[in-house]
Amino acid sequence: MSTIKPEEVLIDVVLRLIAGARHVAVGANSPIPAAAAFLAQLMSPDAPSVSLQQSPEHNLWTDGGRELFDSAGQGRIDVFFFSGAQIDGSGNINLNVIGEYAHPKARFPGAYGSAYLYFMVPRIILFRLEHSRRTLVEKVDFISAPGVSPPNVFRRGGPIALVTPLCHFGFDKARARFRLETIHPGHGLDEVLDNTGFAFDRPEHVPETPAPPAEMLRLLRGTVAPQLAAIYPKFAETVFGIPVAAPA
Amino acid sequence: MSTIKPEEVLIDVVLRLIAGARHVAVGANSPIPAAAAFLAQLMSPDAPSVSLQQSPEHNLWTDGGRELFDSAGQGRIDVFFFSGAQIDGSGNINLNVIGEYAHPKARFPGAYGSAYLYFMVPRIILFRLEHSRRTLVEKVDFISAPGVSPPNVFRRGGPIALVTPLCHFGFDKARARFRLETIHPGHGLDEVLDNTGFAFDRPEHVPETPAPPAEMLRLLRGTVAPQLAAIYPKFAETVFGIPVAAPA
Amino acid sequence: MGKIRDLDSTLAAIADGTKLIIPADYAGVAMEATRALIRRGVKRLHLVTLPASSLQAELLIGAGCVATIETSAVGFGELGSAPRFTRAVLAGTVTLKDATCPAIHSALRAAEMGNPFGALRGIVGSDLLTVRPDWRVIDNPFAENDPIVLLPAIRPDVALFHAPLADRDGNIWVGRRRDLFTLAHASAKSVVTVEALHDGDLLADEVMAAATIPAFYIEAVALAPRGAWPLKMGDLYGEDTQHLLDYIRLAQTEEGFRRYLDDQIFRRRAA
Amino acid sequence: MGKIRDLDSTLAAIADGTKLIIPADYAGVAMEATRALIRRGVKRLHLVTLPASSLQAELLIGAGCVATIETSAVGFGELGSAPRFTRAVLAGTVTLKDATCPAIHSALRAAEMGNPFGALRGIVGSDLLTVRPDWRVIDNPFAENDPIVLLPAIRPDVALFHAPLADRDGNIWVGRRRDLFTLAHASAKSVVTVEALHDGDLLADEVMAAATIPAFYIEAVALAPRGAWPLKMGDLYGEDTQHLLDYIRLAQTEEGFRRYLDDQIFRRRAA
Repeated sequence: MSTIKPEEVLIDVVLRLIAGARHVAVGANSPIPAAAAFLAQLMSPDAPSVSLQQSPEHNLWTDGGRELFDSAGQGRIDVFFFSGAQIDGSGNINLNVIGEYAHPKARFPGAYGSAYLYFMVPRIILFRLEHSRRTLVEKVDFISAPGVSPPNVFRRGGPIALVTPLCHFGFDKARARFRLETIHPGHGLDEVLDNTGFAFDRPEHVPETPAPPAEMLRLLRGTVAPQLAAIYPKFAETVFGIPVAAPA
Repeated sequence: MSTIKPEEVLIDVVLRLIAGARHVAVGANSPIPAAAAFLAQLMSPDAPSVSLQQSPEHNLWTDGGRELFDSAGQGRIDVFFFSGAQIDGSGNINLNVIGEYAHPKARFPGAYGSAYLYFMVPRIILFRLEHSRRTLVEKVDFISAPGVSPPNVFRRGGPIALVTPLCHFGFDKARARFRLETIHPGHGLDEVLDNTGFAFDRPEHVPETPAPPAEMLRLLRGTVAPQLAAIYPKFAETVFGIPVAAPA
Repeated sequence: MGKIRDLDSTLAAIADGTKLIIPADYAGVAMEATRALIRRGVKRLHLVTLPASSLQAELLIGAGCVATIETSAVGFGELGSAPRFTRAVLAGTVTLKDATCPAIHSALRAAEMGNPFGALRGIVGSDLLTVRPDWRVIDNPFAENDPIVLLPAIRPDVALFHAPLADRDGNIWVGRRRDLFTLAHASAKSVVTVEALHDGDLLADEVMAAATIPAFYIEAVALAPRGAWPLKMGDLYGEDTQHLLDYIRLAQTEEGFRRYLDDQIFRRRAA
Repeated sequence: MGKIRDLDSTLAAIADGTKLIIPADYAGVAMEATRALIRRGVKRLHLVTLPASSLQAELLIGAGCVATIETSAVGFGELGSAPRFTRAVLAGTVTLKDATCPAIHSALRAAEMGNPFGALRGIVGSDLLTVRPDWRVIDNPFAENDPIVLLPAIRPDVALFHAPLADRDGNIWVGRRRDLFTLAHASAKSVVTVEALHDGDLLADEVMAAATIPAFYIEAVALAPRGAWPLKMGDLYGEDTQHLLDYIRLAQTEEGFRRYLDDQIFRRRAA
């Protein structure tokens, strides 16, 4: 078994977080969630339905792009994923701008479906491949989607976890705070504290994230990686060394 | 040419009322409008699109039953047809009950799409095959759809005519009153007055409804009647003597 | 347990008191399933029609299966009115929620989107508003003095319909009968009868997939060839008009209706 | 005049200042048509994306064709951000109406139904509400103390998209790309490019009809084989990832972007 890549650890964490889901939906630009969802289909006795927004060939949607949002509104989607240019300690995510909105310092693609799905899907898993004080901040510059809502606001879901290359945070909705669950092998608490811009809860002793089991790595590298290459060519090239193909 | 049937006169009146339409939609249970619409396709230089709600084989809808209502909401439907258990002098139609709603004396199938389409389609043509004081009344017992609306109510259409076996009324929206346009051959003003329960306007001399042209009758009986038989078997049997077929 | 089951197991999701939605005749009516429900003696249904019905609502009402019906019309079009529906409304033995077709579409689309209400133009000035106190008129917040109707979302427990094809996974091909997508999306569960089973995966073929409801909306499917009879089924078979005319004649009396049930529903099972 | 025309005639409906709606990459993007619009030098478009866009919005913005863009995102997913879009927003040379995907779907469905607004759960507490004063929060009239967002209907002048097939009458087969129905319904006119022409009537075949937009929504159609290139087209061809990576690299500077336009759009025409 060659060296375990950080992305593989993250995929394994996500795989455990989606256990038992009936329907896992994956948005655009989410190769790590997609890999975990494909693995869950291979490894779970009750294989979840998996829908990829980006890829008609790998989704169950037959009523257009709106069907993802409609299904979430109907309560049929159990898991979805988001990242954020910034994620703050209250679970707010920012996919829009850094700085003042009217005169921003940086601009990102946009909110996508976050301002809706973040409310409607029970298990939202946040992931951020850059774990730094720049990305994990005290307070986001722009709330694309809020981490928690007042009790009168209709909300059936929200963030349950934040996964980074350093660690796995859980999210406590009642306290509107993250809690450090595990630290990935090769990293330590001081590194997490140094690189996290928001305050978070933690147990006295923070366990290490378990290494991905050999069977999981075998399926990921052998079966799932080529599936991913068709949808996320750049990711598959970087992580699994699969060359970007010329168009058909 | 055999005797002209009353239904054929009505079909000819409707044919003239739909001249120039881009899209004629026909609801359930509307053989006379359907016949006129099919004829318009054969006889008009700019053949209108024709959609039959009842018959997927004779319609253009590919987005379900809602597409008729959506298209009307989009302003794409120029002509639609309604009848009514009662029609009153203000253009109100009643498709629901006779008597008190809570304890009705008679009950009809229901309002269908009238309470919406009556507002949204520019040219609504009313037809009623029983011209009597029972059906054409001073005031309907139940307004399924109102003939006119206050100026602040969004409305882009409404009734333009009422066609019966005796005559053709136009409708004056500003006065919310019918106006007698023509009387069909073989009938007279006194008969219309005796059998109409509502007051209406009329010119000093009321013209006779022109007889259907021979070419119209030829196409109706030769080409359109068999088309109708597949959709309105009872009507085609009664009017054109086409026997009701056993199911395929 | 797989999704392809026998008819009675498929209909198990429809319990007494279920809020059940059914499609219009043009969209695929599960008549064989309806006869099975009447044989089983289902009670107190809250029946919703998208948007109108003929024989299906009529038989369920006549057989005493329905407590409430929400519909824009029940009737046989040019063949005549629905005698048992008419009688039940006049006698007050069924609670009727009168609607208009696009209101039912809008209320179901609201449920499809997870919204608490749908909006609809028109209706203002119709007496439907007086008999439907659950419909509200609000002032359009984007204009001045512009009344518009809001309709509470309709969220059925179960949708029941008949379709041309299912595959072994329970994916359902419906063709142009797009109303069936709305039914399946808006309802918690869908139970389906089909003309035939399709070998292979309906979602794997781009042409078939375009008109296929994915299995994750579907609770159970039963094979029922000619399952819409005596109603029509798209381009597969026509309506049995003579049967409907005979029915309408018989059902003018309670006794005639009972004879129809015995002949067409209870005895057919025994045979 | 028939509906099948050459590309420039087909695009005549898109004038300066048109409110133009375009689909997401998965639904069929009319890239060949977009290059023709840039060659023609269309100006002041109000561009709406259902719900997001990549190269199409990026090129139109970079080439100076767009005054306003309403979108839930413009970017190349995992390949990177959209350099000209980003630059234009930072420089304030384009007016951006930030949205979220289901809000655009809801606002278009409202237009599809002839409603003045659509509703949507969520959003409350998002700063999108502060930057979109045209979105309103009302109290759900069917509940107590239940805020919900209303969105004004989006009624584009023209929808522009790429589809697999058209027949001679202008009926368009879109397969699973059901968003294209919403675009065509919500927009006053639709102009379309297609991979191929279909012999026969798409509406006459029940299987094809189920995924066919009827011609009465369609203004004009042009044949454009591989018309979505370098974006993907469903199961027909994949995205040209290398081309997009090269584009993103070039478009980091205004000068590189101009070189791309010259090479790929202006010169390609001359050749």
